[in-house]
Amino acid sequence: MLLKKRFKRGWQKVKKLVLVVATLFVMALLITGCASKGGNQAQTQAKTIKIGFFAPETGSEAADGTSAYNSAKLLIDQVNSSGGINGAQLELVNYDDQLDTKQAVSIAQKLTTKDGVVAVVSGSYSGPTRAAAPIFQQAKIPMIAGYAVHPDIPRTGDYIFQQSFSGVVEGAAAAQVAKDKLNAKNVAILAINNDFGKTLVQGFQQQAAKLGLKVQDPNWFNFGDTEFTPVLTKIKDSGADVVFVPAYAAEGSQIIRRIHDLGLKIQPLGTEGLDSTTQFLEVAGQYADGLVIVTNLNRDSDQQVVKDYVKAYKDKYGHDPDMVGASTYDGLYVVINAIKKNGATPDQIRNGIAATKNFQAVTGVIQGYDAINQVIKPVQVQQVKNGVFKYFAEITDPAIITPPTK
Amino acid sequence: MFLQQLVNGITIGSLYSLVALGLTMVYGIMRVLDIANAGAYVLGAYLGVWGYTHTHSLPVALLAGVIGAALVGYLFQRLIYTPVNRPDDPIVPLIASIGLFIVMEDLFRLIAGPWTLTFPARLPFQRLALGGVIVTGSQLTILATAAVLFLLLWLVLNKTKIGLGWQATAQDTETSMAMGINTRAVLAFAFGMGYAFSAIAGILVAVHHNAVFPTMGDIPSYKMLAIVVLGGLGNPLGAILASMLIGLLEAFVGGYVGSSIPTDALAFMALIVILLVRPQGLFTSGGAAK
Amino acid sequence: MVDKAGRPEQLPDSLPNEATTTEAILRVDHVTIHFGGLTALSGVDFQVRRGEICGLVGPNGAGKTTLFNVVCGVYRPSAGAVYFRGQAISGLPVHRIARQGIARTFQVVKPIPHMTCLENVMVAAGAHLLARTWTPFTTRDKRRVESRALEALDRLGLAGEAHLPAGQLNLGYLRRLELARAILLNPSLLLLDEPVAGLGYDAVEEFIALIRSLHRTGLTVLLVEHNTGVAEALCNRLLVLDQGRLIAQGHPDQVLSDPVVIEAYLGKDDQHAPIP
Amino acid sequence: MNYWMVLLTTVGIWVLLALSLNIITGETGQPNIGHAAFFGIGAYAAAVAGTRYGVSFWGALVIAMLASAAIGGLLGLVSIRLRNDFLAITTIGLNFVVVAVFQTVPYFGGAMGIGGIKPPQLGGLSFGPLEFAIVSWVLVGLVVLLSYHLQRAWFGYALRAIRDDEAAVEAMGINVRRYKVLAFIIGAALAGLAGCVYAHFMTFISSTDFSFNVSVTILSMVVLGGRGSVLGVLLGGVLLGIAPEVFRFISNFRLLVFGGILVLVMRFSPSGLLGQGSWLRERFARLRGADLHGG
Repeated sequence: MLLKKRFKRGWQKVKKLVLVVATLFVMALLITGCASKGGNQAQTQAKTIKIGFFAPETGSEAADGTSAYNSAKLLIDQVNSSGGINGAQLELVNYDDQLDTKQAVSIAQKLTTKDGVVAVVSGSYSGPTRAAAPIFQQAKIPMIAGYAVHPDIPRTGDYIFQQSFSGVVEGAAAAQVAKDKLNAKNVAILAINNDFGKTLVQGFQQQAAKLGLKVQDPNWFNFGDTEFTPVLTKIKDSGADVVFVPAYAAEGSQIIRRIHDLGLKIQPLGTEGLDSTTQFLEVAGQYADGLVIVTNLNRDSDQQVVKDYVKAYKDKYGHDPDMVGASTYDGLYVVINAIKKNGATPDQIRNGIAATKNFQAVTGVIQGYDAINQVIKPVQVQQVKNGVFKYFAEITDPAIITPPTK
Repeated sequence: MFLQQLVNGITIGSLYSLVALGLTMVYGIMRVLDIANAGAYVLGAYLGVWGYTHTHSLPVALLAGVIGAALVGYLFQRLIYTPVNRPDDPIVPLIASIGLFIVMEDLFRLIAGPWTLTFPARLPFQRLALGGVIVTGSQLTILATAAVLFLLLWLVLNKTKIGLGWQATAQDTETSMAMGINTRAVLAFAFGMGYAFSAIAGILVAVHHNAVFPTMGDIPSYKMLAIVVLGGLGNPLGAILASMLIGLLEAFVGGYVGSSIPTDALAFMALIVILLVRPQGLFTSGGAAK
Repeated sequence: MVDKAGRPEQLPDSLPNEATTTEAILRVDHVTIHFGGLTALSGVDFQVRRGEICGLVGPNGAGKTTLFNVVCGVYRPSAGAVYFRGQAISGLPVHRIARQGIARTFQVVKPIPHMTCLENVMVAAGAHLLARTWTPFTTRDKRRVESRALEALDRLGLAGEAHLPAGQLNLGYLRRLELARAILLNPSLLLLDEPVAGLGYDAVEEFIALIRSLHRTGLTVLLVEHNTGVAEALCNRLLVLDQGRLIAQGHPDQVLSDPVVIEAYLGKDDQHAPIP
Repeated sequence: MNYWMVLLTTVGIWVLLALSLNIITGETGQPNIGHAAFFGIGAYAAAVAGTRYGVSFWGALVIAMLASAAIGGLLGLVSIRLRNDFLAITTIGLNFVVVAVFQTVPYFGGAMGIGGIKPPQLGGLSFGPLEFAIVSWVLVGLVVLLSYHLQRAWFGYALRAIRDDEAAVEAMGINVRRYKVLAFIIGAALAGLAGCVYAHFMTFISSTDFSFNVSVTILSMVVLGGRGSVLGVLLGGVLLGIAPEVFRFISNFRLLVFGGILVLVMRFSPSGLLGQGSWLRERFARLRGADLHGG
């Protein structure tokens, strides 16, 4: 019994010790945390050009965040290894926003006030990007959103650019493809209920109305849903011949699999959300064959810049890049191009980006930016043929690819 | 259409019931709402995929998932839940389980990477089409496995010593201790079995969706709470029936109304309405309410 | 502390002004309770007159505590009703019954462990004085509540332990703490649920003296006790309950020698053995 | 400079939420794991009032408090019928339902959220990060004073007694239901206050800002700090509020550390840093000689 008692008392001591250590550990973190922030201030700024970057590298969307960061890092390393920009090395000041708007705001403040970056690329979703944009606008530091599509982002101000076309443009292009290429007669819609899905459906409906294409009332599903047999059974009975599916890879792959499971004879039409080999193609498997998507990455492109990017990414990270990575890469690519042409101060970069004309990037030829800095570039259309995205078409009609500026 | 939705509903319900049973095994004994149980769901999927890639056999994958999860369940019970469990302060074990769930999820991301792994297992059953109603291979597997597991659980709970020990301890821990039931063994059994059930559900879902990713446990972890409470906490039969109810509800709401209400909000709405009418849940399991 | 009329405000020392009539302060009228199939109480009928110390006795499982809980409002009777000063109270929630002047103690003591004795009693004192919603927010009346609480503690000989956390008291003191909380409700009926269970011999004596002193202030007491010796010493009337039925009532000597009661306690075929 | 102001405001909002939850869960012991619902209701009430009806920040503060207090009262009424585990799940349910309503109902901007919320004006001065930091920490000061006052008032004693033993308190003639509902109303109103400040600070809100893991963070702050101890909850709020910033340099392991802290604290000191009977609190009590009850 005595042993047990001594052990008990010993255990109490251990408990106290652990708590003391934990508290001190937290205190120590506090101090080092502050010190490390101050630390990078002291680095010599002579030769490095700092570009800010934030993406959801942990948390629920870690896959997209990591893919965006990998592409940005790839381009920075490529540029630095080839001597940087007229002698100056590039530094990517990267932060993880965990897809949390509150953290995006403090990251934006830190980038603008403490880290002294000259430009920022957002590799995050619409939420954090919208929260950070006003801060960059106020600080007169140009920010380019890699793949966020919310229409409010470019409307924040003249220092904020949108690298992937707005949901309305992509939706309209999809309607055009459905009408011309897939000669759809009765289109069902199965869309994710968030800003991504809403803007795409809006664009699709507007264009379909112009083309006189019959479109059913949209069915909405939510982020994280995995069961689609109920709603697809409903679509099966609705006699639709094409189903427009604005969704992300996780939900999209389940929709495609259930379409096959239910023996639904329907042509699925997807969007850039599904443009990912690891997250979508591998999961959907052979059921994805025949799927047509509107996106901005043409993997079949004969353009050297596209081939180099796909090869370099696969060599460095072991798997194919996806649209999120390609768009973020282009965002940085446009910034670097602006620095080369126009100089490395925030204003020079802003003007350089705005002045970009017919610039061949990974996600197609960037014809330019409209009055509120939305990108104008053709919409790529890809089709899945035995497990690989293949060129299907390209929408270049200005009436469609020029985004609304109201 | 109605029959197809019925099949869809029951399949969804069967999947929910496996995780719900996992939770019930744990709650029945310790009155702890173990959110980390959904961690076992994801752990099962990862072990399953790991097992499958090496052996290409589904049974081995299932075994790997079950053993791994049961072991983790036992460790959690011994190291965290038993010392932390305070009947008069239920928030403490609940927060501990939330912490464990966060740790597990991030560990999966760190170890297996944030990307989605595929689980291309060939299923024992092929697609069935009976008169317009389509039952896919994976749906059949889920239904079959769930049926087998319900039977197995019924047998274990009613026919084995440890199973009866569980039932006794679930009703009254002090009296069962007094009557010589080795509650430590029953605790280990409850957590082991509970986590194993969730692991099997995880593997079945992974095969059904051909996808394993670190955050696949998010939705189930909280939806199951609604289901388990709906079924009357600690009552295995109640958990199964409640799972079927929610599965059918989702199938018919999803199919007919085409609503955009998130499914977990749907489950919670059903729960709140029912709790207001019957504070002890649908299938009472004793004086849980005032 | 002085109240508005200048008289020192303290506990009622004199008997309440109504004359000690034979009017029943508590009437239990045909109360029946079913728990699922089990009938815990069936058709229990009795009265407690003002100024009495009434003992509710019977073998374990006779339904004493169930009856006690019906009077306190914890259970609602399946049939019949309970009247207090002529008004039916069986439907009221527990706190309304308590507010009417029925105070109770618990068989298993229920202190608030981390709060000091003074605070434990203050909670009860406040309930009575600050019934209106907004006053509990002010700290202005707290002094008045504190003084009433100190008085009650002093009355029960717990003044010394005022600032000790209740969790550190022994059972004897805890029982007295519950009594202190009870009298702060200015009750006219005190319900005691096995108050001396688990107490040592001299503690029982002390407790009985305390109950008697409280009774002298005009309190009517209803006592649940399975130990007939204590009941006999304290009560002037006994009610005997067996399997949910009232089988006898009257003066302790007469009731305890009644063969029906003995049979209930000791079972059928035993010869006359003195009840312990 | 702005960075510190933004950080101060964010932490201020977190502390406000932790203090408001402390009244429900810390003082009265009612488990509430859906507190972000009241945070959201306050934010959306302020956003809708501001964008649709042109109500100023100061007006919106009142509206936000009233709106979340009303729902808080409703949940309080529900809490009376339910015991611990059932109540905990129902609060989680409320959180999911409230987020679903904000996400699907067009009046609340649906999935696009509500943008264009004008920053507050005070005598022509439009609020920037500095003003927001001041406002949020003034509010924190007020709520701390309110919490201490409530703890000192008889109301506080009643709540703490209810936390430990409802049956005993009810037997003393206290209407336990009313005090539980009151606690929910006060806690919800203060969370609505934080919601209004958040809406105007961010200038746009969407339903995902008030999701379930926000509730988990708030509850962890209260439990880590020490339930029932105002100072402890304040400390818990600050520590976990700045944690994402401080732990940024181990960014890849932040969630791991956050989850780990929760498990460790629950395992070794469930009453939190300064809660009832925690190791640190006894040291303070011994140092100051006075018995530190309540505070």
